[in-house]
Order: sequence, then structure tokens, then C-alpha cells
Amino acid sequence: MFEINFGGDGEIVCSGRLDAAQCDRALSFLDGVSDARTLDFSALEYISSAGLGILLKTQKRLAENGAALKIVNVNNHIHDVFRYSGFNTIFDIEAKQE
Amino acid sequence: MFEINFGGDGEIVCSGRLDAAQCDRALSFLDGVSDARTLDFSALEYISSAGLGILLKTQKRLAENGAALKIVNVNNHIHDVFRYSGFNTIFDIEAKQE
Amino acid sequence: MRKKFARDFDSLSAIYEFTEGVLAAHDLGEAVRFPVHLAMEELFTNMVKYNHDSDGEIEVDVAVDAGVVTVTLTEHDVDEFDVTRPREIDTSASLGERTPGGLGLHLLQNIVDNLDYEYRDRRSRVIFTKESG
Amino acid sequence: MRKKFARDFDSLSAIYEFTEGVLAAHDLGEAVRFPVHLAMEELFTNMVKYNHDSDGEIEVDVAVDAGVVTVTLTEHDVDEFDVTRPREIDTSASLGERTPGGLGLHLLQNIVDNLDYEYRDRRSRVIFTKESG
Ligand SMILES: Nc1ncnc2c1ncn2[C@@H]1O[C@H](COP(=O)(O)OP(=O)(O)O)[C@@H](O)[C@H]1O
Ligand SMILES: Nc1ncnc2c1ncn2[C@@H]1O[C@H](COP(=O)(O)OP(=O)(O)O)[C@@H](O)[C@H]1O
Repeated sequence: MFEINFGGDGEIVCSGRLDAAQCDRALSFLDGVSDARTLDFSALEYISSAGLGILLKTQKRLAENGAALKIVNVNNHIHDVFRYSGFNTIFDIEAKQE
Repeated sequence: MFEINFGGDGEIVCSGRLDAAQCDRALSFLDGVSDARTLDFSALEYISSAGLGILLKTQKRLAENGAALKIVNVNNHIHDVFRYSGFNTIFDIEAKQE
Repeated sequence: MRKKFARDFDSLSAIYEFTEGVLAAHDLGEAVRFPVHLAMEELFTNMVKYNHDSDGEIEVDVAVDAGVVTVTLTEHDVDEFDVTRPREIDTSASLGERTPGGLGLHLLQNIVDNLDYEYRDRRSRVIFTKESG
Repeated sequence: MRKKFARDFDSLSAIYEFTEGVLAAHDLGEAVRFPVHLAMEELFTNMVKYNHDSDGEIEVDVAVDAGVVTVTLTEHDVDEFDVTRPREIDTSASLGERTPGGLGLHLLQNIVDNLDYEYRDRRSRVIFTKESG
């Protein structure tokens, strides 16, 4: 199960498991975003390289307008995935307080 | 995974697992059948009471025209399910040669 | 070995795969896997069909100890319904006398070794066991 | 603990549930489950993406022994591709220099303890291990 929606403060809330089978749906959602946004990962359990791909794609598109995604409440395992990929240098990432 | 299709001799071939989530699809197929048919269960691994329900429904509908389903190549476990339900008295059933 | 599943028929394949994993890890064969899957489906689908007002998930626990599989299904905020009560089913009825449905609990009661029901604080819990071999 | 899955992204949830079952049966926690699921997904999706002409299923085996998880993925009638070869990835590239993709094998190689590749008679087999705790 994976869900992606806008939260009450305009942030993008992701929950569940973002695997390769969910990426088309996640990308359709992110393609509708055109300004700087916070992604709340507090309920996101899992991400794979396919998920990184759509985040990168969105970040590159927003960069053309000088905007960027910020990712907050990232769990330890997902944080490792970002670090191993060097995504911590191209995204503003805040770990979860656990 | 569950599949239902016509085989080369006009028989109905079922394969995989017929659970409650697959019954709508199986019933749509069976609703298109209006004459006596053989159901080949050689590749059917599993059936639950929901599957029995749609078989009974089809058998009752066909009986109005004096026709009936015959079920062949039934594995031991599915055969038990038929016996416990008394379905062996209302269907012509042939067990699998194992 | 506890896992929660959405109250939806579409959860059946996830429950099946999860249970397969647990049973496979204990090297249990088809002779016990078939009835375990069947009993779980009959119980789970009834919880979905008859308590659909309750929107909580259904908790599934599969444990294996000394060749005995113990499955526990738990749901919260539901009315009492004792699945162990004998069913009055006429399995010799003719085709004309039959109507679809009403066979799930009868099958369940025939294929498991033990069946228990607990109800407290609007929490329903069904526990069944099935011995291998 | 061997199971075959259709060569399709939609198999990912079934693989996940099956593996969860095996790992849960051995009481393994999230610290080992996360990297095992990730490594399996990266390998499985590559098999789907790059060998789509081969229409056979992909065989998945999950074994746990003394706290070590060993996963084996096998596919038949495919070309050789050695997943253990080091990847040349610049993880310090700037946003502008990056293109999506190309991170799966790099992640895989970083998160597993052991990674092996066998190729014979057009059969590809990847084996990885991950230790718990
Ligand atoms: N969890 C439940 N809560 C309330 N009622 C139930 C529950 N499970 C079964 N029942 C009742 O018991 C009857 C018999 O159930 P079952 O044998 O599974 O057949 P079916 O669901 O096909 O009618 C159902 O029709 C329903 O009225
Ligand atoms: N099973 C495979 N068969 C053939 N080529 C593969 C296989 N797996 C990976 N590759 C090749 O290795 C490259 C890197 O794979 P990976 O790191 O997973 O990134 P991605 O698949 O996102 O490009 C792929 O682009 C592909 O060219």
C-alpha cells in the first residue's frame, strides 16, 4: 500500500511503501506540483531506486523555476538509501525524531 | 492468480486460485455459458466457499435448460471441499489421477 | 508474525502470500497449507462482509510450533458472532433446494482441528489450529 | 521456501508479503527486513526490465539460517549480466549533472553482506546474504 496526498498545510504526505509498481501513480501526482513543497515522509516505510528516480525527476523540473522539494521526517532506513545515493546533497532532508 | 478460459475442445479451463476476490471475474465468464460444459480443474489449485457459490449459481441456471456442468481433474483438496459441501451429489465430478 | 490487513477482499492475495511465507519457513506442505488458507479466507471474508461498518484493519497472526499451525484473526469494534456454533446445513439437499452461500463456516468447522472464539470489549478474536502430517 | 513469480512489477507486492512471512517466522526485525526487501526489488525489477523477452517466471528462494538471510533469484533463458561488477556511480554529482536511474545495483551492493552471480546454460542466478543484528 502506498498513498500520496496533500496535507492540511499544502505539504505532500506520502505513506506506505513506494516500490517500482507504485511509481507511475506517484509521478502523476508529483507532475501536478509546480512550486516549492515539503514532502512529509513520516508514514513512508520504504523506498527503492525507482522512487528515487521520480523524486530526482521532480527536483530537476522544479529547479528550472528555481524551486525545490524539501523532505522531512525521513526514517533511518530511507535516510540510508538517500545517503548511499548521494541524494542528501541534492535534497534538503530532515531525519525523523525517533 | 486465477485464469478462466475456453480450451481447445470447448471445455472451460480454470487455473490458479479461485478465492473470493476472483469470483466476480469467474462469474462474468460463467454467465456467458448457456449449454452443458466440462470444467477442467487440472490446473486449479484452490477453491473456497465463494467459488462454490458461483458454480452452484451456474449449475442452477443451466438446469433450467436441462443442461449441467461436469467437473474433471479435481485435486484431492478441492475434492474434499466438494464432499464436505455435498456438492458431489449435485455435480458430476471426476478426481485427478495423481 | 502478526500483520494487519485492510478490510477488503483484495487483501486475500496479500494474506495468502504472507501465510505461504510463514508456512514455507517451517517446511509445511500442501496438506496443511490448503486447509489453513481456506479457513483463513472463510473467516476473513466473513469479517469483511458482515462487519463492513467497522473500518479498522483485521489483524492476522500465523504461528507454527512443533508442526501445529495456530492462526488468530482479531478485529475491533464489532458485534459478537460466535463462529464455533454448529451450523445447520443440509449437505444432501438437491440442486433445486440449494441457494448459494452459507457453506463457509461449515467448511471451516470441518477442516480445522480446533476452533475458538473470544469476545470482549467489542473485540472479536477467532483462533484455529491445524496439525501437519 | 521457493516460489515463482510472474515477470511483472505487479509481482512486487506478492514477493514482499511472501518474504515478510518467511522473515517474520524467524522473528527478524525491520533492520534486516528493509535491506532484504530493497535488494530483492532492485534485482527483480532489473530482471523484468532488461530480460522482458524471456517470458518465464522468476524463481525466488528465501532461506534463514542462524540469523543469516539468504535470497536466491533465478531466471532461465536470459543473457549473462553479472550484478556483482562494481558500478561507476558519481554520488557527489550535482542536480544538473544527474539523470534518473542507474542507482539500483549501487544500492544493492552497498546494503547486502555478500553478493554472488552464477551463469550456466542461459540460467542466471543471483544470491545475496544479509545478517541480522
Ligand atoms: N463475522 C461475522 N459476523 C456476523 N455474522 C456472521 C459472521 N460470519 C458469518 N456470519 C453469519 O453466518 C452466516 C453463515 O456464514 P458462512 O457459512 O460463512 O456463509 P456465507 O457468508 O456464504 O453466507 C452468514 O450468512 C452470516 O449471517
Ligand atoms: N538483469 C539485467 N540484465 C541486463 N542488464 C542489466 C540487468 N540489471 C541491470 N542491468 C544493466 O545495468 C544498468 C544499471 O542497473 P541499475 O543500477 O539497477 O539501474 P537502472 O535499472 O535504474 O538503470 C541498467 O541500466 C542495465 O543496463
